[in-house]
Amino acid sequence: MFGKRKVAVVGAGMTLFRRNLKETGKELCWEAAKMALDQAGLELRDIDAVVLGTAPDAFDGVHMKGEYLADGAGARKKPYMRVYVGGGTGVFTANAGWWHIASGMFDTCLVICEEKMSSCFPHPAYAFHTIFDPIMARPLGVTLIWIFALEMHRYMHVHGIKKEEIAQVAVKNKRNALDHPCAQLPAKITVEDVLNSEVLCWPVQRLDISPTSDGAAAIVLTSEHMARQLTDNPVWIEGVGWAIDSTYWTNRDLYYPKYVECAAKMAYKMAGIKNPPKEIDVAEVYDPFDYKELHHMEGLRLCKKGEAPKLTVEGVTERDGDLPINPSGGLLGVGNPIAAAGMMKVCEIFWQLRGEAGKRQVPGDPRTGLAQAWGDLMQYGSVIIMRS
Amino acid sequence: MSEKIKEYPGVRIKTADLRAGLVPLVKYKPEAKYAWSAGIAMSRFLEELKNGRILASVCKKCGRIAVPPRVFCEFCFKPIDEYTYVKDTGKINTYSVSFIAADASRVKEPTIVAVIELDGASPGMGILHKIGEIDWKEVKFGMRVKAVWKPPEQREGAITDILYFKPIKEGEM
Amino acid sequence: MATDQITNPLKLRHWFGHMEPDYAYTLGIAGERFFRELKENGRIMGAKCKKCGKICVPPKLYCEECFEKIEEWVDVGTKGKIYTYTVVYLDEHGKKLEKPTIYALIKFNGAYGGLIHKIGEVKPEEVKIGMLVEAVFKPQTEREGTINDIKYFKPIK
Amino acid sequence: MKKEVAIVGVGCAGFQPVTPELSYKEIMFEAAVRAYEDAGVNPRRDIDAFITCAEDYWEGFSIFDEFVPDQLGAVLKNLFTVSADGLFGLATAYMLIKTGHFDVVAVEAHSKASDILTYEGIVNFAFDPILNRPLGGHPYYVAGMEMMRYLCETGTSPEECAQVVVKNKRNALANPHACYGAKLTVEDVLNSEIQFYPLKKLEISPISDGCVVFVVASKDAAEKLTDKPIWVGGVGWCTETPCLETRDWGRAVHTELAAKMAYKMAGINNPVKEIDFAEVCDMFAYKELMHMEALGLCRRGEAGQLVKEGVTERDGEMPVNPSGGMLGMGYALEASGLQRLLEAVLQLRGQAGKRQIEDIETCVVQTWRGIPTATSAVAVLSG
Repeated sequence: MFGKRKVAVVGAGMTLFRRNLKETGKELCWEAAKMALDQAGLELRDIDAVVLGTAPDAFDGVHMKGEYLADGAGARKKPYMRVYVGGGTGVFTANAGWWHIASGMFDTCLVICEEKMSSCFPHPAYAFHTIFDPIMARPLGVTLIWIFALEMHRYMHVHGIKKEEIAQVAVKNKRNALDHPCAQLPAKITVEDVLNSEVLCWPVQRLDISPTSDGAAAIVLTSEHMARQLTDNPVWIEGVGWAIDSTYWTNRDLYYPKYVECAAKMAYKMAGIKNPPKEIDVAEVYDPFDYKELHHMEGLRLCKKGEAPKLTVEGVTERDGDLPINPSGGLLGVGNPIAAAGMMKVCEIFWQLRGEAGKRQVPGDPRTGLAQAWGDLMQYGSVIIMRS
Repeated sequence: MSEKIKEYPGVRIKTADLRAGLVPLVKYKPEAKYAWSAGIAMSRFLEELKNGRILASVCKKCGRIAVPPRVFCEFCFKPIDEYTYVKDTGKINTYSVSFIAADASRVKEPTIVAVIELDGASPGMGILHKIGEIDWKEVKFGMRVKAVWKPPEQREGAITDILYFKPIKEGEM
Repeated sequence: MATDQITNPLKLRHWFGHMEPDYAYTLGIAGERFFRELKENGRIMGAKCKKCGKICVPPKLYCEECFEKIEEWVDVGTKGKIYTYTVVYLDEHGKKLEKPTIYALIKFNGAYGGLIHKIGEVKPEEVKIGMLVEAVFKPQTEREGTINDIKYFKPIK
Repeated sequence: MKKEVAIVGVGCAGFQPVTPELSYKEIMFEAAVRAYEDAGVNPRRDIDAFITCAEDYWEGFSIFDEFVPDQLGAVLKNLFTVSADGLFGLATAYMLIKTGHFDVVAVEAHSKASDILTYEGIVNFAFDPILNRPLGGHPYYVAGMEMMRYLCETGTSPEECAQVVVKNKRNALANPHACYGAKLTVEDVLNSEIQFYPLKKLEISPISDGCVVFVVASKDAAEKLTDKPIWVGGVGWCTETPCLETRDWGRAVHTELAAKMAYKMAGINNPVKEIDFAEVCDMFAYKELMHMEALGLCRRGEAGQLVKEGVTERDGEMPVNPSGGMLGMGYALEASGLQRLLEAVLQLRGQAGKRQIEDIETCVVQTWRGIPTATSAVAVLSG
């Protein structure tokens, strides 16, 4: 009923991702936002609306932290909204930016994601305890790694996947991160290093997981006519999708992320994509644990169920492979300031599609890219599809 | 990266400096305490745990017997029809073995955690709990297990009224 | 909206718990310098935006309005004016205080913003908007580089 | 007024000071069932997106939306959280529908404030951890300071503020959703305990539990679903600044800007003439006056006088908070805005029972996110 509007990404920026950064959350927001604006050739006064994404208040340690961060996010006296879907927030915030413009309500929108996990003392792991049901789960002393290990183990069991296949993801992503100037944990490691690393919660080992981090990332979105004025090579947001599964995660089969499939279907439909493995040239898939990259590739229908490990071992997902996955280095390599990590993936696709990814550039002039994030109690998928 | 970008902002703090107290910090302990109303379904569930029974909810439309119980069927979006009990036995759907505590420190004895599909509930209806009385290397997918309850006088109407689930040996039950 | 309700109030359960984590906040790039000046030199600093010229108290790394980085810092003095205030009769748990506390926003000459702080050495009924006040610092040896290095502001006689 | 997006269903559970008989899931389910029934929709089939408006520390969980999809009928559908008041959820639903990709959107916000044992501690936790929080104290000192500045700048009197309490609590007596109705006099209010001078006990909204769910639809969908759509003519929202030091304490700049946006969208040029009644945030009595002025319902400094003259009574020329406001219905955390919106919709539909105002077409709804924020949202509705 309304004319559908095109939405462009015209600038991106990010801070270093590190275990501890000196900046306050507000200052991190400002640094990333300022860079994105500079890249877009815009000033704050040109911005009509601001959208912020940030994960639990229990990390930064401020109730209603969206409100607290507002001035750093450039929201002073502007329409400003915070969206929040756990770990899926980073990519979802870009989706929220999309509807600010696509609705015809605004022509320019600054989209920022921030996380300062180091404020949580003595360890950010404490905050994760608070994401569980207080009656059914918290009394058991549940930790985040417990439940991801349950999911990983189920996934391995159903498909008969070996740990050495999964470890290949950590090797690839940490190596890719060597080329990322913001990366927290870039490294040249081997499958043996992963298999020999400390067992945290079998089958999860130290090198299977991403770190906790501080950081921020931002993009600038505009309407089509603004984008044409600002740049010769805008990147268009062509599809957005998101979906949530039931709270009762022990009532579902964890071997397959159905919710990611639902989110992807929504985005593919909007973008007119019928054959994802053929039509997606580069993908940033959420990888807080190495198995999640594989799990999500399957949910995104970039391959068949159970097939992702094989593709990874064969090198298909390397930067120069047929289906490059996480050329940035992902969360395993670049770091995982939750919401900012998802936004980093959106930034990476922007840079890849513009041919500006430098040493990380995937060959072959990629035209269509996808970023995805995952969150909540193994129940949230958010997807964005961009085209140059 | 734009190759145009020369430098990325962010001032790193070294962990050693933090530990040595060289970084000025403001410390704070928030007051955030709650008394969550358990509500209709979970109040009943907790009460029944005290009696050594596991309560589930039944939706007659889709035929699903769900645990923990809820007042609605989330798929049919209607109130549930009745409550029922499920058995305190079941099989391991998936498991993991934790060598670290909540604060990420190492523990001596690993904790075995599992999703246990309970007998009498619809297929795939599991709960999260611990597994005991077995070496972690012996645990298998699909293994049959049974709840080990606290003595009745020590129960308080909590999920921890079940201490853990233990393997059912051949011939038992 | 269940088909049944619990009708015995004694059977209604509450589950007790809390949000556990504690916090340690960095002061930030601007904050570290602001509080160092407060602690070491007993000075209240503002940050001057080169674009709009506003002197922001407390100082920020960036101008809230122009979004430019701020690099020039100026001393705004320790004397200011009460912009607004209140007399609080309840403590942080909502219990009656024995002696009320006065909170105020103090603005400094020529500066934008100000400081939220307590007012001391005055009776509640004597406080007025526009009243001139000055910062009363803790002795230097007791200062820790926090906002409480200022004990309170007191009226200038 | 634009007729592009409409409210087609509303459901409410509450409001009560405590609700020990229901979990947050159950209270949400109750409101959702009512809203879907009212709209005639099946959430499993007909709703394209679900928005829940919540903040973690109000709930006592991190990532609250984990616990939401089941009771709203949103399993494996596209639900998400807007970390703000429910009126921001309405604004988001408006945007989603205007993209052309969504037809029916559900908006939910609730309060289980009675589950919180340390309300003040949680509000304090929203303060800047470096600059403000170390000062300690009861967080409502901010309201005391703001009221002081507002009275000083506008010349509004304490009696005029007290009159707001008298009016709203009396209006609440006629509202079955309100739990804090009372027949009071101005003297009762003025003689109540001074807590944050000049703010008094009876001028502060007590907390309440409840949930409101709205079903919002595009024009085409709305016309299929109902013959009495309530049109959302405009929405606006704004954050002035989170910094206590650099905000304007004498006026609600955030509401002024949000109203400007909403009025422009709705084509309202003269709110005094074009708006028939208003539901605004009165978390503290003086806030109603401040917000009336910010919404352009009167000139600055004039609101107190209007209240005193009875203009804002239910039978006055510009009724404000016929529901009883938050003073009458309780402060329902992020559901406060939807509490206001509920009354607006019931009034415009002619379903407000004893409280029904005659001859109304257009109203404005406003919410403020409470202490320590300077953020608000505004919506303009018409029947």
